Amino acid sequence: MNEARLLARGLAVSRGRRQLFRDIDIELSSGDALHVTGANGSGKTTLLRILCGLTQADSGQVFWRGENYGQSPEPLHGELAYLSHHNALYGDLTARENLALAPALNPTPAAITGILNRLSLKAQADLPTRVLSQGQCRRIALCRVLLQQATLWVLDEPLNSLDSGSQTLLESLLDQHLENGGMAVLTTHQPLSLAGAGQILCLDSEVAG
Amino acid sequence: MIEFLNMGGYGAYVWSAYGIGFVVLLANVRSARAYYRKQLARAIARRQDSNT
Amino acid sequence: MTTLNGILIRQLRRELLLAYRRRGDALTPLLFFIIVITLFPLGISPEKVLLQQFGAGALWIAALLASMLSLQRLFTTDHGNGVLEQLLVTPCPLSFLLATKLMAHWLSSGLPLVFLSPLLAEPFGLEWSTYPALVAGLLLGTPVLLIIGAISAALTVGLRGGGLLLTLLTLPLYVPVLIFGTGAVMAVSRGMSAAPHLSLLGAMCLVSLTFGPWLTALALKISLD
Amino acid sequence: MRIWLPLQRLVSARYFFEFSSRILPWLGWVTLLILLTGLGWGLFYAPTDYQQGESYRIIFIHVPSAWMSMFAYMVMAGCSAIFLIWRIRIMDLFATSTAPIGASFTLIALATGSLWGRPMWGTYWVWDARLTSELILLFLYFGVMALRAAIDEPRRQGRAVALLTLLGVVNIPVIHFSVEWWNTLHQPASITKAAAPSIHLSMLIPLLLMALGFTLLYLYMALQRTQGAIIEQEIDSTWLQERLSNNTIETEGGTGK
Repeated sequence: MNEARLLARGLAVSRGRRQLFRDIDIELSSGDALHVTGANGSGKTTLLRILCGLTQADSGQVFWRGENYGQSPEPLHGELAYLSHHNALYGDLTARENLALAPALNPTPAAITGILNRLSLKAQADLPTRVLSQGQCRRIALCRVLLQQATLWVLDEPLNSLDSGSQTLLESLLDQHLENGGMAVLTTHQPLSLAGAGQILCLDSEVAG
Repeated sequence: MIEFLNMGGYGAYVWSAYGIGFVVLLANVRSARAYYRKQLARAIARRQDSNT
Repeated sequence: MTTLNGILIRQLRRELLLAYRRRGDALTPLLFFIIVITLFPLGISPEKVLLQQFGAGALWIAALLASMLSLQRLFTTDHGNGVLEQLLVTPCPLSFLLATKLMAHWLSSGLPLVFLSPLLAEPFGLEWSTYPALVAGLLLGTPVLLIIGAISAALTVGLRGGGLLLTLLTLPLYVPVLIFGTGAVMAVSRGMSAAPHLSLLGAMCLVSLTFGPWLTALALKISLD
Repeated sequence: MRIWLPLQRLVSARYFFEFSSRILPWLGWVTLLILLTGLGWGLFYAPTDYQQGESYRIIFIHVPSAWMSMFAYMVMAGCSAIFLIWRIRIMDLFATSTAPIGASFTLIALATGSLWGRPMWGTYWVWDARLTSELILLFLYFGVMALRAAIDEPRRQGRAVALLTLLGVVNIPVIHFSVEWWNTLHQPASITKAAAPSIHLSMLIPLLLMALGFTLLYLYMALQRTQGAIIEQEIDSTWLQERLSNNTIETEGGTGK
């Protein structure tokens, strides 16, 4: 199994006649983080979805561990944690139930309690998530990402509706993830201070490609 | 001629059947060609704008 | 990291837990089923001899409409909260996940119809002898209705006015199931055997079960592209 | 499985445009000629039917349009399959153009069918197997057109409608069989199956002429509409601009009926 590397060559996407971006090359190996910036509508989410194998670029290839996963992303999905704008939580289920029955992970109850405490959600653990605030729901979604123990994190605006305390907590979690060999691609509007030297990719049209 | 139009008493049905058929098909032909000409006009207008 | 059937079992538990938490929702199609059935005698006639004529048809039309009503619940919540996207990102093939989801949905919305219908057949003057044909027909027919509906629901997920569009897409495809389902009951009430109708329904059920989840997955991938 | 040849897609759009611009005018005239001869033959020349008198002449429009309603759906399904598998953009455009035409033929078949039935059966609508299947086919057309209208993003629209069309085409034989079977079960004795008179040569020829005429007319209308769609889609492409500059495109786009 060759070592974990995410590669993208010459990615280009256009919506209708408007070209979002072209000739995007990405190279991430373990310990690297890529911070994608750009104005609203510059295609950040589309790029992330392409990297997750959720959608196809108009041209260009994507490789995970040397394998092109454009057509069959299953191998990547085994090692991917994707956080989109939605938190993927059921309002009727409690935080604990949402994490216990989430599609891609099989955590032990102790792990769930541990992670919920770590993100200071102890009091909210057994409440239906519909009564919780956006910030709390976002943190539950972050718990899911952590529980997945995935090699590659793809986070779309992870800091959305998070207070400053949670923001610093996320930064330390990210640092820790990168230290033990993980990789991350994320988009944020607020500045993010990471320990390692993160790569920056700006998608604004006059700069891109 | 009258005999022919009368269609042995079934004139009303025969001619309304062909009438409906003719009207619907003509509408289709015209709408197809109108759509074609409309796009052509837009394309030509677009070309003139880009030239000037 | 997580075995395939581990994911599927958890998916089934989650769907059933959700259905249980939302059991009020599961009741609405059943109440709808009962209300629609009572409309037929009011609208047509309460006389027994007539009731026996259109009783089977009324039951089947009500079952068909009730199962279509519950289709809207299938993907809209999961699309809204982003769980559908998460399903696309699991290592497990989407069609397996959807097969589990459809089975859970059938258990909560299709199966109750099958058990409820004999209780309501009696007021329609249908003799006891027709009940097995009615129940067998519904048992084989409701999965077909569900799968045709699931594919259309997947195609229309996230569209404005999706509910009405869903009915327009599914109803024409429901005609064969309605004809053979009603035919089975009417055959028995005329003393003939319902075997041909049930075998045709069975064939449709098998075809739907084999290709349904894969087609629904394809439709979802198109919609969420 | 997917052949991803952008060049192939681009070329086929341009080649298709050249091809149809050339044949459209001829197609228009040939269609008109065939339709006029078929119509003339059927209405004037074909002998009166001993059983139904003159009203049988409606078959020269009813049978070809019923046949076309099915043929158009099959062509649409073929285009959808090719588009889903190989993503050839022209197939999606052609399927889009076919839907309203197929629905129109179905409407004509239904209207002429009920008008033809009126003198014989005394009612405009009779739950006859063929007319009922035709009605359900009309619903399938409306479903396809409604879904296409409901989806705005071009990326999703083509593939979603293609899948629905294929789902429909698979169900058509099942629907026909079940309606046929349902009809024989509830067949009231009075409506004889021999609604269509025994066709002998002098009636068959105009019928086939009309069927051929309708097929060509469908092709003419579909090509014309697809031309418009190509222009709309390729409006900024260089090859189209060149074509416009040396204005070899006749603005008339062929006359035809």
